[in-house]
Amino acid sequence: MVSVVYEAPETVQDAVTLLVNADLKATVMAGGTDLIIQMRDLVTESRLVVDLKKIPGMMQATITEKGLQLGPSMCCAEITSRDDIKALYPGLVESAYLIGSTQIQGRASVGGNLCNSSPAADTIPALFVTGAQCLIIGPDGERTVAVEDFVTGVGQNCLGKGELLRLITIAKPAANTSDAYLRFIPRTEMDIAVAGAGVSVTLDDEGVCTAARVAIGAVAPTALLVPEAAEALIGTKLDESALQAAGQASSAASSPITDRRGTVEYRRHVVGVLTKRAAAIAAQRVRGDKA
Amino acid sequence: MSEAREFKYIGQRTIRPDGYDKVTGRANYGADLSLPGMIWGKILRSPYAHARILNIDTSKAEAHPDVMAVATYQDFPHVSSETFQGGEAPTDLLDLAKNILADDKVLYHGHAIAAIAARTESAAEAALSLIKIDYEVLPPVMDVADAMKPESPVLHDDMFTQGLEETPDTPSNIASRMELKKGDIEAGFAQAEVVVERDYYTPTVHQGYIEPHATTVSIDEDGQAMVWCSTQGHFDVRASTAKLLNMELGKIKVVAAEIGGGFGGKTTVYLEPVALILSKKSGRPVKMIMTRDEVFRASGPGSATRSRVKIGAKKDGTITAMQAKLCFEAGGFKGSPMGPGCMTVFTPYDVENMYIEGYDVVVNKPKVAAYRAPGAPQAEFAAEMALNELADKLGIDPIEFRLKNAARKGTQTVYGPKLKAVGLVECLEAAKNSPHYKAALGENQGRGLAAGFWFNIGGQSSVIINMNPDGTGTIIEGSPDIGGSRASMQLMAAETLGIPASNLRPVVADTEHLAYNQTTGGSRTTFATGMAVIEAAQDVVNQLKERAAAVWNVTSEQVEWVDGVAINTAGEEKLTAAEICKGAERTGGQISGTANINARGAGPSFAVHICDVEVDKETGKVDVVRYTAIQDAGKAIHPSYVEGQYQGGASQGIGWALNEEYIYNEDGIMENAGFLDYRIPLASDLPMIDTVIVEVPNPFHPFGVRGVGETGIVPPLAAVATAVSNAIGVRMTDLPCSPPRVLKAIQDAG
Amino acid sequence: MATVIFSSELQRFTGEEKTSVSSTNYRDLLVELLARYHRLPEDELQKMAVAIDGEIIHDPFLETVKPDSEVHFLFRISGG
Amino acid sequence: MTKTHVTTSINGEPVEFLCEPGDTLLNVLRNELQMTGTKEGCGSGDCGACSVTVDGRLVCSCLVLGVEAQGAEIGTVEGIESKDKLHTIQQKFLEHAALQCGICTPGLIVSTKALLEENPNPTEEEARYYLAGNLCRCTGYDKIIRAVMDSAEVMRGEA
Repeated sequence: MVSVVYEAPETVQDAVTLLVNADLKATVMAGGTDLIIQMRDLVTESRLVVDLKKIPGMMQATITEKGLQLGPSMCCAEITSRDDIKALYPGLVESAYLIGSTQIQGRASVGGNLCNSSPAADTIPALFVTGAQCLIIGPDGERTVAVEDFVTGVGQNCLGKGELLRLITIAKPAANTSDAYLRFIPRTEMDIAVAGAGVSVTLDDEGVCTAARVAIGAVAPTALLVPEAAEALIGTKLDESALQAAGQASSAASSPITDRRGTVEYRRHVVGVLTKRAAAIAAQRVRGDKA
Repeated sequence: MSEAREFKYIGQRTIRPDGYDKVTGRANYGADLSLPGMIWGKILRSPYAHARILNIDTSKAEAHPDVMAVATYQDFPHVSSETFQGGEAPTDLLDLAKNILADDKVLYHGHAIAAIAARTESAAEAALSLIKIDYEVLPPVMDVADAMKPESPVLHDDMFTQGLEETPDTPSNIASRMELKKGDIEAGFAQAEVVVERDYYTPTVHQGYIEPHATTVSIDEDGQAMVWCSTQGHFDVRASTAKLLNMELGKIKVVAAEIGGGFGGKTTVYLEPVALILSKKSGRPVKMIMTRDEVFRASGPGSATRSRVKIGAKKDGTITAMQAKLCFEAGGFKGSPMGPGCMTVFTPYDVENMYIEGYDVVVNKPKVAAYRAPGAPQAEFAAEMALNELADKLGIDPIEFRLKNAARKGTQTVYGPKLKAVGLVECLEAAKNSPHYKAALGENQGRGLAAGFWFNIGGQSSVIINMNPDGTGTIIEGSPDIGGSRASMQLMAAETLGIPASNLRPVVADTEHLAYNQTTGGSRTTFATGMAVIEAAQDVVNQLKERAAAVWNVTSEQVEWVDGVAINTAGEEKLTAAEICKGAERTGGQISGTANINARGAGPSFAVHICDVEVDKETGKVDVVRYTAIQDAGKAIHPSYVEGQYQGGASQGIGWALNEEYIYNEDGIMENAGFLDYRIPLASDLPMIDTVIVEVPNPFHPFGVRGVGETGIVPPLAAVATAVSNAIGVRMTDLPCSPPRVLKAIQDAG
Repeated sequence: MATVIFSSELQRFTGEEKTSVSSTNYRDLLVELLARYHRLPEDELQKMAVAIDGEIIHDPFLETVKPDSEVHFLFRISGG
Repeated sequence: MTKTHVTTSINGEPVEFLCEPGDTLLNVLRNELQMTGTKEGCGSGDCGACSVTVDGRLVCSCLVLGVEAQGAEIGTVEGIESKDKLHTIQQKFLEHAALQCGICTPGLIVSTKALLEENPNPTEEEARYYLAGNLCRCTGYDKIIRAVMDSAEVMRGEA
């Protein structure tokens, strides 16, 4: 007999206890946009579903002097409607906006996207370039990992049994810093990324790039930080040749596969184009902010 | 119909009578009926694209307490190979049976093998894993070109190519070959000064109706069955189901639910006979709904094709010869739209010399079904692409080139008759004069233009109009309304009767309330069922005149019917329809008009589309930035829904041209069986689609109607692909023009 | 005399492109053609639609043919 | 399997139902509550035919569990009209012939209402992107977008 058990604990501790003691396959639910499809495809599998949305703070985001504290289950539609978040991390908000339709954004969350750990997740490269940190709570207490260490493989992450993602924190960006995220899809909406690129840049008063982070998605088993691409940008005025070099570095760093969404050659090429364009947009945002 | 006439009701943009239920959620579609005691059916499908079934063991499933019935091919009464009109196209009964429950072979991934009915949907789904099947897996044949090779694995040991001078004695995947000729093709090419010859490819595509196939059935102790389903033709569902289950037609009532899209894909049966078997065995009503995954894998998509087209012309633009070889994939069983493909490919052109050969070829994909102008989009794509290339080579504007060679009244078609009045020239002139064609293009943009042709059909329609004692009426018709046709029926009846459309309620009746009515397809409904409505309404008018004559004690010839009022030409009196109906009991009883017709004289519809695209040359992504669809409606009964057909056809064609395709892995398993990766156009993908309704009346219809449903999907494939070609400076010959393919074309051109 | 024009498919059996017939209805016309061309397959012909003076008729059983009519046999067309 | 008792509000009316914990809200609406106005086109959030609002937010009901409705406010197509009067959006869909087969219509009407509540004055592009998750295969979206833009104008009191 197949059985599905649903629990919506109201404290983190209760959630952890449920997960630790589960004798069924335990799955954590945020927006459910990936999980419910998996449940439909595996009707013969019994499972415990632990819904985290009733836990205080999971659905909230606050901005302080230090930066953003993002409840991992807050839906993307809520994030994209928050001008204060957008002002600081436009690339992250872009990535949240790109996830599925309006309806999907009404459920899907950044934390869910991260924990589902798909290679093509849009928010993951965007989080990478912001230097986000993940607060994890489990039976052995709390720990914090950098977002680039969170995802470990296709559909895999560093969460152990009983652990859950409690909070995503992102430091306030340095002055004259902005970011951008672009992805490529065949249509204008709805599709899963064929390739994605997030770029964050800091410019000095002369317009010279003093710091940069570049991350790419859907072109390797996990999203990747590409330091070579960042280096190609740092010290330049982000002219065409610097952008081109960053793009080439992203293409070189990628190790994509061929599937129904794209070929190796195509993905490798396009991730370079996206890197170049995202860097230009991020730079324009800094310049625009100054103007 | 000869001269233009003034209409009182026809041509008005009325609100469709069924609309209120549809905007409020009350309308009942295929999956919306539940019955007391109802259980759920689910289908076990093949995990292989090509395999022999060695054994099916259902014993564990049958023993499971949740399971109330199991069905396999063995549950069909003896069926033999017999061709019958089962839906839109002639169907082989044996193939139909084997397609909906496989016998000894599975021919595509997802091919139905067995069905289970259980108390709940999830219990039925879970119980499928209890059925054990032994397979001998065979190599799949996934492309028409491979399937035609002599060394290819053969799907059917008993298939010998038909249509050759002598039928071969070795089996083949080529089910049949056909040939159409006109003039002397060699001589035609000898006269040509410029020739274009190329290969073209179109992929397997799906109609993409948003409503999955669904049915609820029941059967009583006397064997009287009820089938509720989503179909374009409930009378043909009845015919197919009765044949397959060896039942009398009168023992099956089929109710056509509101239908959530079909486009040809709902002209045959998949679930209904299986559900009835399960219902018979369990003694319970049974509901079955396909998942979206099942719809993609196991309903009837549109054929993939490989074509070679050769066209020659003189330097002045006169086309001297047109030649095509068209190879159509049929899926696992014979019966692709190769025939209409051959018949439509060059029909827009009045050319002396033509030679066309077509091949109907089986491959390990789902058996194709009709898809909007079946066969024509694929065939005419190849022809129109070659024509546009030829126009370029000749340095002639593509509209002028077409005008010089356009089919018109009197043109001898390659498939049979000479054309009567048709509107291609008018469509081309409208295109030439459109603001779109004169507008300048921006950077990275390209423009494409293409023409399209579809025959349209007539056929059998049955209509009853019952007049009520207050002068209102009910129009009982048998054509499932897939896009607003009830509004058109209302308008045509109103025009004939001279009473307001809102006083006439159109109803799509089930198979027990009306004589046989052919499936909604072939763009026939407004034409043929409309003709029956007009005839039934005329019957009512005649009776109203007779009743008025009886009241006035004159002959009915002395009564005139004007604007819904009987006028005594021998006196002063008038009687309205309402007054006559109110007194009907005194003049011979209530009044009904009927028409059971086999409509003839269907009028072909031509279209010309113009498309502008913008290409991102770094990624190969194509955006349609402007689109105009011009088409001859004969007469637009309800212009809004005529425009809607043009826009919908254009949109489906744009999807076909840009992103839609079945993607298979090397085992023959479809990898994109969902709306996430089978990418139909979204609201954000398209611009407004401008329309021009050309009206060249069909001389064989009382109001001049042609069909409009199908032609609109024919031109977009070439219009879009030509626009892309012009934007990037490289000829696109294979569809879809997806970003990787476009980028590769750009890169290869260097 | 009405004229019957054969498609290339039928020309395989008739060996000629057209012929004149004295029949004044479809049933007689069929008999006349089958008598004239022994290789014409009757059941195939019965399944075909005809166009008489450009009007396509799927089930021509009861049709009349005028002396100046032009008659074509063609495959029945369906649609989506 | 033990069913869960859920107390919720649908279109402003209190509703209770029993469902299995794995059932989607869509299945509960259609099969338990016989509210079949909400349609299923894909079951995976790709078509929008099952659009409803949960606590005012537009979602696909095929990607919400029935048990999540506990204590929530659900809005479906059945709740769009008031008494016997069509909502402006419904009226405009009819006037513009913005439906052919009509299977996507309930979802589109629910989504359009959500759009215009969030953004009473959308540009055509904003409307198209907001509604990108509502697939329509019949119309090519032209008449739908016209109906949406006209609804917005009327609802703003400008027409």
